[in-house]
Amino acid sequence: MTLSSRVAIFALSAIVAGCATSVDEGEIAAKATAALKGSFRPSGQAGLDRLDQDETQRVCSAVAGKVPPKEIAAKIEQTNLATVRYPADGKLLGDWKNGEKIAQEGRGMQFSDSPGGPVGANCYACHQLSPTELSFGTIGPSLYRYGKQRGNGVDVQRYTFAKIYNSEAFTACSNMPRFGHKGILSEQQIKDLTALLLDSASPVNQ
Amino acid sequence: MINRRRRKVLKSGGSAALLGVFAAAGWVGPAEAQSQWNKTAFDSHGLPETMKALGAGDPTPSKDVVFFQTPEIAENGAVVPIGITSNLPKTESIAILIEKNPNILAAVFDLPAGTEATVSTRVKMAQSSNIHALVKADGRYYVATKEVKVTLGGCGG
Amino acid sequence: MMVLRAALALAAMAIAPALFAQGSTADEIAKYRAALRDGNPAELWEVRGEALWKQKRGPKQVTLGGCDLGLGAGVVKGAYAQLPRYFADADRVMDLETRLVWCMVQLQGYTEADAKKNPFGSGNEKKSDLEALTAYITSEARGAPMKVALSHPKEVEAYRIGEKLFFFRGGTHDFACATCHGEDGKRIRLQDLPNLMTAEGAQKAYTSWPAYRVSQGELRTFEWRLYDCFRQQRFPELVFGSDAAIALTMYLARNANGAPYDGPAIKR
Amino acid sequence: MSDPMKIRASVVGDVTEVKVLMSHEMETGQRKDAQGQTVPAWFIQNVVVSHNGKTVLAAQWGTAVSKNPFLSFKFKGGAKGDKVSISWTDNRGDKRTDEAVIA
Repeated sequence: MTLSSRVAIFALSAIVAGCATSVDEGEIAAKATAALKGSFRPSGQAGLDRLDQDETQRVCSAVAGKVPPKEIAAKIEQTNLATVRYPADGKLLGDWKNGEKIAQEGRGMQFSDSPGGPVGANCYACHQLSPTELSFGTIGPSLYRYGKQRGNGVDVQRYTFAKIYNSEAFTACSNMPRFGHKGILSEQQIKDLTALLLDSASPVNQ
Repeated sequence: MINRRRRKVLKSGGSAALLGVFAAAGWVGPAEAQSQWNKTAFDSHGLPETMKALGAGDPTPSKDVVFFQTPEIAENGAVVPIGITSNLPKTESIAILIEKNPNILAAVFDLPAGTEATVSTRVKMAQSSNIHALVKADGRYYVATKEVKVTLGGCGG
Repeated sequence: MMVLRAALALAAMAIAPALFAQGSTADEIAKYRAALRDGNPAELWEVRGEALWKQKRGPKQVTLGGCDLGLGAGVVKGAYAQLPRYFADADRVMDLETRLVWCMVQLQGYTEADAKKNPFGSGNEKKSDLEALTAYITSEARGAPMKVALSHPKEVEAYRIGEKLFFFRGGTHDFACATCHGEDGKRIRLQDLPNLMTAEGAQKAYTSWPAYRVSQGELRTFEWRLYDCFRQQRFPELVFGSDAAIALTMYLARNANGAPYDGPAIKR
Repeated sequence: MSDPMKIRASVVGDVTEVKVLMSHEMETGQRKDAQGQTVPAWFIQNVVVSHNGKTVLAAQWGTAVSKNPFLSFKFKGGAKGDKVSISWTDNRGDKRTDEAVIA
């Protein structure tokens, strides 16, 4: 992220926050921040630094569940797209069988999780994928037949990898975590998930 | 108070013979003294082995044994409601067997005359499995089977 | 036209299995939940909590009979449906659990640390008195309409802070409360997610806590619900009775106003 | 010490319906604790329900009965005001008896 774009986002975030204000909006926001800081304690792998927001989190909190204005959204997407690191070997598809395991795994990064333990993507919490898994959520769109509908060209592969790596690069204030950017998943795990979505042998595409 | 005293006495004594004495003294009901626990059946693993331990051999499938309040899908395997009714005359007992549990037999209910042939309880299921309702009626064994699927929980665990 | 219709029919057939599976799954889960409602083990906590409320305890060996939950000293009936609220004696907005701790300290002479050392119980060896007391008090509000006031300035402030916190995105996963609870008709895995920004969603969710969680075999309170949501949000640990916990409770309880309180319930 | 059971008994016509909740861990003996140690089995093995001194239900349970067990059944012959007594015994030899009046 360049310094100028950072400044621009910050300015926009101030505008967004200013949209729906009453006189003491700033005071309430300050008190909310103070309440937050005084209400948590570090536990396990989760330190208090997890309450420190980056610009994207700050802007997306300020819009309070609404879609941000177009230019702000574009800015968020642009800065997040710049964070995507594609694999150096150029290979975007891993092993869909591992991908399925990662999609099922809900653990990782919670204060109750052991730091060396498994870290999953928990895709099924929000998406339908393999038709044999009935326990799927609907916060995100169904990804059943994702690859069958889109094909398996290089562009689709790059988009899919990047979407998992940093969802905000394509949809500002998306509900989906930024798995690569925030260091939740490894590059290999993201490759495996890309394969789960695109491999013609994957149950997702049956 | 009574409970505490009774428990102390039972802890120090504990043998079946002693229970008999208490029963005679009217401290415990007659059935308490008689009640036994079929260790062989509860420790059994395979379905045929468990049926054998219960003395059921090869029970006859029956439409007169009916599940009620038993969902096809359980949100959580820790608590799966099971209701069983037998419409067979002279029903003496109802047992619940969960085929894919480490130990198949979950419970046996003995029903004296005057007690209706219907019980409802909740069981744990290790995974999706067939559940067998085994009924002893007029000295013979009957069975009904229902599949119950167990789903995963929510996020994170 | 014929061709188009045939194509549409084919397309419908192709998606039918998935939709069908989803529909019948939801129906069956609904049956499962209905079957559990009769005979809720939460009642075991209610019984224990009532005994604790009436028992002489603590260094001062007095009951909680003099505890004012907002409707006057010792009034239990319906009190939970009007919490959180501002208490002048403490000069603070308090939820039920925080108020119970206050009474244990002020009336029974416990230290604050002692009063809240075990907010969430675990099995037979580590039963929580606070959970049992909460189960009892809430059961005495069953059927009472939710009526949380925003009359004192501190009540208004708590509500507005709670609203801000509801949208606060942070942690490794960018999650806020609103991530899962800001839209209608969504679910996580198979669990329906209430939209807590609507009266209907907040009413349905808030009025069903505390609840016996069959996955844990424990009764859990609303403070626990917040604590565990933040755990899953990948936040650090929410402090029991903290300002953030009370502010969020205020926001959600107030949004639930009008609905009859219906806990303690039973849940997955 | 174990907590009291919650018993409900009500009569309609000549049929008494009994519903009971018991406070018990019902530990399977297969679960491991945080330290990786197996938690020993601890569960109710026998339940006996009696009405006017007569047994109306005798159950044997294994570890698969859920924690904080629930049981419901019906018997004939009970009347309003009669006492129903329920006892359980677990595999450690602990036992508990509670009573309820038929409503």
